[in-house]
Amino acid sequence: MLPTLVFSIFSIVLLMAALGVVFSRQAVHAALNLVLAFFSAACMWIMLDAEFLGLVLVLVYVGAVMVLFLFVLMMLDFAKPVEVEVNTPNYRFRVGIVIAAFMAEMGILLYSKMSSVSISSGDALTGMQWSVQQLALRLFNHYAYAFEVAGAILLFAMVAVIGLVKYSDQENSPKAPKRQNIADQVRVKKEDRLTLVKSS
Amino acid sequence: MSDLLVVLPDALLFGSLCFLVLVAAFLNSRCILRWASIATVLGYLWSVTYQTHHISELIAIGDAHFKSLFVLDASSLGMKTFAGIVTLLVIIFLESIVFASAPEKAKEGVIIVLFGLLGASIMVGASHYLMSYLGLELLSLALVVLIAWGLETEQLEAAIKYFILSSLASGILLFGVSLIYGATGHLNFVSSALVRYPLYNMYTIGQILIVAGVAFKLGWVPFHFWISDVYASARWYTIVALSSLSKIGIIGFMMRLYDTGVFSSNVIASQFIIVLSILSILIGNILGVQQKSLRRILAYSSIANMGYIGLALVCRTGAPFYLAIYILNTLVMASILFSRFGHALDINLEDIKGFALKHPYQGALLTFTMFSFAGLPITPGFWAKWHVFKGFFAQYSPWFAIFIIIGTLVGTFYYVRIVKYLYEDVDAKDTEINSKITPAISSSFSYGMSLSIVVIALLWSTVAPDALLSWSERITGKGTATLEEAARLPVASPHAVFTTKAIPLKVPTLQKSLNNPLVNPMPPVQ
Amino acid sequence: MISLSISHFVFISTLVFLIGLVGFLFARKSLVVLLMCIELLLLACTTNFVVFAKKYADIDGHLAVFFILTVAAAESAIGLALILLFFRKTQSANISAAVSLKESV
Amino acid sequence: MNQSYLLIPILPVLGALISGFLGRFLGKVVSVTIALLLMLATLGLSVFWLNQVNAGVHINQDIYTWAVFGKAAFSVGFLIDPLSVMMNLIVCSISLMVHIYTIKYMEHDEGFFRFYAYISLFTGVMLSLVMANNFLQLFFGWEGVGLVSYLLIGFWYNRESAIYANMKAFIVNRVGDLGFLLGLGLLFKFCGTLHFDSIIQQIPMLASKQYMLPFIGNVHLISLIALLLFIGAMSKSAQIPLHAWLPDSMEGPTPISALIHAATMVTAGIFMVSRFSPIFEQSDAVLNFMLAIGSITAASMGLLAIIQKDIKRIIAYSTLSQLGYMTAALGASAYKIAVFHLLTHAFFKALLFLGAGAVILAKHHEQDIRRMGGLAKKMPVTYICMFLASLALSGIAPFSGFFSKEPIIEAVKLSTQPVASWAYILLMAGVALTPFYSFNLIFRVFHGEENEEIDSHHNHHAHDHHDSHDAAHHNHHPEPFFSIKLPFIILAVFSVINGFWLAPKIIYGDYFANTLTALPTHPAWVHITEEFHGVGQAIHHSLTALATWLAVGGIVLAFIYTKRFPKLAMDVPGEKKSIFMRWFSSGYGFDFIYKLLASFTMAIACFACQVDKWGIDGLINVLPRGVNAYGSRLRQWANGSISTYAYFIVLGVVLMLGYLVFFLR
Amino acid sequence: MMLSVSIWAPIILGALAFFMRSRSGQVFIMILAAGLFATLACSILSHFDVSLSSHQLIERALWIKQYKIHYFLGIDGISLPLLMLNLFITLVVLLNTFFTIEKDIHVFQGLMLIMAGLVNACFVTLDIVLFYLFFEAMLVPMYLLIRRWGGKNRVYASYKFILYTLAGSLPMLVAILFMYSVISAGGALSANFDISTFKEAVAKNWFGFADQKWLMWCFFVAFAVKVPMFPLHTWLPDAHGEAPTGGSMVLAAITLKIGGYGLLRFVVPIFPAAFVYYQSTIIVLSLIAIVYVGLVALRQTDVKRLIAYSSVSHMGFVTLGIATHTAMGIQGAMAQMISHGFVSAGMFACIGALYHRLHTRQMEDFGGVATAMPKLAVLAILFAMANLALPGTSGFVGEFGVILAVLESGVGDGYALIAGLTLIIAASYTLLLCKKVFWGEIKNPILNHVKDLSFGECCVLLSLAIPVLVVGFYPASILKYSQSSVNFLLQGK
Repeated sequence: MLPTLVFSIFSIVLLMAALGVVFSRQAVHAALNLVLAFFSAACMWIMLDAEFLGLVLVLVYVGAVMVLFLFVLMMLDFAKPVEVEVNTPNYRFRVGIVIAAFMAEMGILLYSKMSSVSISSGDALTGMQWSVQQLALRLFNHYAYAFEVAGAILLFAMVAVIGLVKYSDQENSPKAPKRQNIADQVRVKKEDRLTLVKSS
Repeated sequence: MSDLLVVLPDALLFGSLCFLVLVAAFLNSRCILRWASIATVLGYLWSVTYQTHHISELIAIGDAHFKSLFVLDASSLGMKTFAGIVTLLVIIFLESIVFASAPEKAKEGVIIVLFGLLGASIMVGASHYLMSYLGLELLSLALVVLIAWGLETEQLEAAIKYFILSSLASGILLFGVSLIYGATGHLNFVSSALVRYPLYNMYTIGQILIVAGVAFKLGWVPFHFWISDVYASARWYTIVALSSLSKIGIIGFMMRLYDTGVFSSNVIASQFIIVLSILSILIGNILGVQQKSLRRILAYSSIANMGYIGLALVCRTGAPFYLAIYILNTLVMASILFSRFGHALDINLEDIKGFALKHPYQGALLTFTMFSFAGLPITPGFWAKWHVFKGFFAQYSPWFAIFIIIGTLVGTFYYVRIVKYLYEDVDAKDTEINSKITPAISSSFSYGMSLSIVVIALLWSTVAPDALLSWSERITGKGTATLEEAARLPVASPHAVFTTKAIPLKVPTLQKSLNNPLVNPMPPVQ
Repeated sequence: MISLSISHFVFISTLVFLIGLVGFLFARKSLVVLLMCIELLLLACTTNFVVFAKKYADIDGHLAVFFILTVAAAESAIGLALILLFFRKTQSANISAAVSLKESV
Repeated sequence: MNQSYLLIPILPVLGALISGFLGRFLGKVVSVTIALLLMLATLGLSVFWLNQVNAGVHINQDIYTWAVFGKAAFSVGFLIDPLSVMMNLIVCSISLMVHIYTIKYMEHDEGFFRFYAYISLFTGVMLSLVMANNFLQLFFGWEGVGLVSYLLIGFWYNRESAIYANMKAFIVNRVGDLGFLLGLGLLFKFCGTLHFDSIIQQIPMLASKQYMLPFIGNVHLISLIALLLFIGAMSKSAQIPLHAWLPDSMEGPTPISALIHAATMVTAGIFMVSRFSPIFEQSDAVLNFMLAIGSITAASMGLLAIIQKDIKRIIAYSTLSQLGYMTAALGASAYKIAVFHLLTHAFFKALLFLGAGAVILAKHHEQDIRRMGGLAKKMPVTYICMFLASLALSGIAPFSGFFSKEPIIEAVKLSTQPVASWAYILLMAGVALTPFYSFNLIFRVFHGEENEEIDSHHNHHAHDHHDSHDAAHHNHHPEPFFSIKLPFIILAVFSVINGFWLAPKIIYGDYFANTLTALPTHPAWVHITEEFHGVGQAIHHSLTALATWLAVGGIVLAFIYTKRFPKLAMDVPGEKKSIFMRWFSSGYGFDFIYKLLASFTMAIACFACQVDKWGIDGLINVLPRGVNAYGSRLRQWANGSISTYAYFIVLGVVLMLGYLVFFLR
Repeated sequence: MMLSVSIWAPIILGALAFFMRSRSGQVFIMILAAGLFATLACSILSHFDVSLSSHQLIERALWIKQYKIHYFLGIDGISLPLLMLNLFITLVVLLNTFFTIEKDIHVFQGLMLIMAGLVNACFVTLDIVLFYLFFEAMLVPMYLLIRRWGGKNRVYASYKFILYTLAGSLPMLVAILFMYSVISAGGALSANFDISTFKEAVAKNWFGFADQKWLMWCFFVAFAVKVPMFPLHTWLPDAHGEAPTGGSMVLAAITLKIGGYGLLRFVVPIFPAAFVYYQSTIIVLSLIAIVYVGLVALRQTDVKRLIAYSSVSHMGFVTLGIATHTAMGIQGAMAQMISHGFVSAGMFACIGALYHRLHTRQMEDFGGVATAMPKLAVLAILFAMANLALPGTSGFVGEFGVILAVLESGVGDGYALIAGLTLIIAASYTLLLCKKVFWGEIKNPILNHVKDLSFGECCVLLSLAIPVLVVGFYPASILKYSQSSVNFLLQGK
């Protein structure tokens, strides 16, 4: 009874927040909605005996990644009004159809034959030592190789981002040495250099 | 220590990468970076060779420690060699470009490519969905960065497009993986395939979603849109990497799925791959005709060629062979175009007017390549198509041939159109357009060397495709024995087709297989 | 009151996945929102893994979540960097700004 | 000497090669001398072989195997028998005459050597035709003479009318050749060979067979074969309705009209039917058909000759008419007589043509008889010879024509074929017409006042080709030339003596005893032979014959006609004629029908052309067009928007899942 | 060894020719080619045993192990005359290039020699895949020839040529693969791509009759496009019309023959039953080609297109002859192929000489050529006469043989009547051509100044004219080679 109630609440919050991510007009709102979605998802995970993962999600993801998002959002210039993409009604209609079809197909396929394993708290996992230790043992023994690869990905992300932004910086920052851009010089029009002011 | 030998190539690569990152950070010497990275790839290749020679001992060690994450066998090692060689070519190509165009800030580009190699290397060896996913992501992200590497607006836009769409596709693939996990309770290929009574619908959806993700990465229609835009804006070395390294990784992954029995010739996923492949051949070529830009033509050619590779995957024969020849062709075209046009983005058909008359040798080479793309004999492209058709029609209905033939014809048209422009007389008014032709780097030694290696490989695979073929067969595992193997399968065996008096019009294999899973939920796996 | 089962969780995660997809399709947003939609997709996947780990009492599902989170973080970093660079070039981070590469005239 | 007959066709061809390719280097005198010597040699050989045949030699020899198709071997071989040596002699002698005559006639033509080459070549080909021992070689010669005829009609290839006429001649001949080829093919199909003697041996087998024709039903195989072969003969020998090429062929130089279109080539059809008389004998239907066609041609073409103004066309129509007589004779199973008429006709008709040529030359290439007159004094030899020839043509008693024509009429009269009586009436009408037009010509050209209004302006548009040479032609009267007179005299002598000299041997004698035979059921000829009691008797008998009186009547009528209407009206361009006259003067409208057929064919061709362009090619172009159109539509989707691309990705997934739902549910 | 030389020596020589920019170098190549071809022809002829029906001078080696593709060469009576024809025509065309090609003679000669090598290869390979390789590879030099030296509409023509032919041959590839998969699955035969293996497999009923039927069509279409047969002929007028003179000569004289040769080498022996089953269909298509395409030719105003359509019409006799499925018909078809090789090459050479001088191909621009260029006219009329199948020229032999074969084989005498209509139709369009081009008065003022054929051009045309007459008067000289092979072909063993 209680799990069902909790599940309902969190799932509704999760879905609402997800919709909020997609449909909110301001990107910052979207980010905040995403935080909410992550949070409620974390709660649902905890319901599924994944307490540690839930915590990691909130701490690492909400705490670090989402902050990064917000940080970037702040760097972007949102003074300009958000241009509204012209999504023609025709397009919306088609998208609607596709989405509806997707939903229907998933529903038909997944729920027509899916065996329903009931989840009453903790029953399925009683036989196991369900702990962070277990997780760690598995991760550093069996999945050590994958762990290294994950490390490689992070290293790569670091190198890539630094590389990209560094060179980009060199070009655009005022501290970079001045360069002569002949193409720009040629492209100069008289309006750029000369302003005629009519005295009345 | 002997544990490390099992993962020697990847470990070596990753270790050197860490070292290279430090080099790049602290030593501002491109020369060291270049030779270090070439040495890295050579070391990687050496370690793969080492593993090949000691495969039996290594398997014994590997079984104890890394069993479920990756496999060591001829297939994975072969694909790794393949990826290594290709990377070497890409690096030589990239570095020759750096020489030619000094402002290019691609010092770390080499590192990115090596990360890509690492991703591909992980993918082709993986026998675990998570490993595959990690490899795939590493590879995709490396490509994203490579695409963006020119740092012009066009490249950034293309990188963003590719990044977002690729993440979407990865998401779809990952959802598929999660469903397979949900259906079987295993993330290892073999274990998940061995589950006798999985939740069948969920399992199938998972497979389909994986196919969709792969389709995006390979650029099968209708997941192909990114390719055209990316090819239209990316640097040439990126294009080469996109059409070689990334394809090797994905195809290695697919081959592994087939080898481990997750997919087999008669599951629904195979039917989808066939349909998508044929769509790619048809629509890729049809759209290729529409293009005026050589870069986009190359893009659609890639789409169409991936269609043929899809057929090769399904019948489990010669995908590496086809891929190798496709890569050779692409390399030749890219390097010649680059040598003449540099980084220009809008290389139109009009611009190569009279190209072969001015540069007869490059023109002849380009002509050869075009005919090879088109699959006309006597070119390696013919053997590639031949091999695919041979495997495919041994198992599937010849009625598919109608679509494939139409697609091939349409493709031939636009390849031949390029040849047409190559040999067109240049009018006086066209000289202005042709001024875009500036000899960029044809004199560069490394460029010349890599091009001549490629040309030798092309000619060699024309005259004696034997070696390449047997290599491909070894890698593909079950190789050309598909017929015998298929004969063991209960339904939709080729004999069902062959023994019928007439070939019915209704694509028999497709329908039979579709009904099949209900009767026999899982294909038998040894 | 019905008792909770696996299918409920899968249902919710599928819906989240769907909403993520919807986010890609209705493109009137900032590119950053698309990154968030990617996060939604990954969230759906991770939720699935957690659910099925519960179902099979298999810890591998939980490990998958770890790796996916890592990858997602790396992805976000690179994506945000790209968007930032793009913004610097074009003074816009909207999807509608990223349509200069196209075939149709 | 056993193989020397081979030289008969080879020598003229050699002459052709010499004058054609080496003529310019050797010069006129040398090359003409060579050509004449070769012709003379050929004639000598022909005479030699005539003697051999008379001595009982019969040669049927294959020279070499032409080709082996599957099991069937075709060879080139020669047959020496009375018929072939006789034909040889005709061809050689007429050809020699024409060779001699041409020396002067074509003296100033720039195509002099070409002309010599052509006539020598023609002689060779014609000789190989008549000496053939199988159908293949016959067909070789058959088409070969057609080729030379084509080249000679178009000899002055700058003239539009000439090149139109030669094309017409060739194509009309081809229609007949199709029939001939099919007949030949059927013979091959059932006999397995094309050799004459083997086929003739198998005639009983052929005669017993029925052949199923679609829409018609069973017919006698041999009738069908005979009919098809006769169609070939019809075109070659210019029988109605395939005759219309012959009058047009007068566009060629006059000597070849004499050689080809009067004496030899056009009689190839008659020769061929005679050669295969055993086949034709088996089919009464075809015999009747021949009788009808021959007699109709004889009468109707004679009628047309009356209204002709062109001297050569008059003679051409006369030739048509005489060919009709021969065909009628064939229809009456009187093969010997047909061949004999062929012989006599060759000489006097060649003479007429050569004479006409002399007249034309004298009148500066004027061919219209209305512009002529009074030439008798200037050209007495020509006049006399042509007069004699006309008498012969008209069938007046001691001259050769009488001995060949009279038996034809008799034979038709005696024939038991159903249409024989009608044919007889028509032929009698022809008998009256022949002298009328012949003497109409003679009187108008040689008698009366000399028409001096020979304007050069008229020449211009008619034969401007020759204007450049007219300067050299200031001598209006070519008679002084020996080379012109000699053939006249020789031919005239033969036109006179051929009849009473040869008729007893050929028609009534046993010259053709084993060669040309008729079945006992067709006894006309036997009756004639029975009624013959010597030449004198025949001439005596002629005084009471209806035909003779008709002929004399024709001459008298012609005399009166020319006296009464000395000047025929010139054609006025805008003049209205009655429909009947137009129909009549257009040669019964056959040309109109030909043109109609031609334009019908061209219309079909035009339609075919459109079908090819829009139908077949258009259908095939549908694929590239469709690909292009479809591609440009598909291309619209690549609009650069991430959401569109994402849409397609999702769509792809949805479609795949939909497929699953559909089949997996 | 000789056969290998006949393939590779021209190709090597062709590659060499690309470097000969000077006229003397080109002449050197020409002389070298002449010497080579003459030696080849002599040695092959002297080693060829006419009485044998099987393949001779066999060379066989495994080429690609995985596919069991052999480098398998051999020659028999069907391929020998065609091989000789190719050697001969190539030489003539090489000589002709000096008079008709204005730019890049060395490249043209090089491509021509390569083409010759590939065509030779087509005629001597006995491995189906090897044949297919050369069959397709031939498209490339020909494409380049049309593309580079063609007329105004060359782009369209060259596309059409290459795509049409490719479209035709791809089904054959599929059929080959399908058949091979069955053969290799069967296991009783040693699976390879030898023609004899395929033949044996079909003879042993490994394929149902329904399968045989569609497989037959797959093979048939590939060659029908090449021949070309009626509904698939529309590439030919464009390709012939736009190709340079040498290209047209080779196209008409040689490449069309590969179609006929392919029918004889593959379709008839491998699928005898299916072929006979569809005999009447093929006959009807051939007859349509003969009559209908002949009519189309009648309306052409472009001289080269007219000749091209007449080629289609004449090649109709080849397919008709083969379709009779009798020794006589096939011999007739052989004769027709050889003859058409000389005649069409001759006609194209004549028109080429004219085009080179007047730069037009429209009939209305000609007229009176006989006055201006008598030597050309003599030879052209000879070829025209051969074109309308005048006895005594080679054109007659084939048509005569085929028409008689149609009657003899009993497939229907009405077919012979329709085929015979060509006597009239061919005469009509050929004479129309003669009338408009060679006879008449000079209308085009340029014609007043043109020179007649040079000595070299005379040599070109004479070297084509003499075989026309020789074959016309003594066809047995050529037919004797094919006789035993054709009999062997039909006995089915």
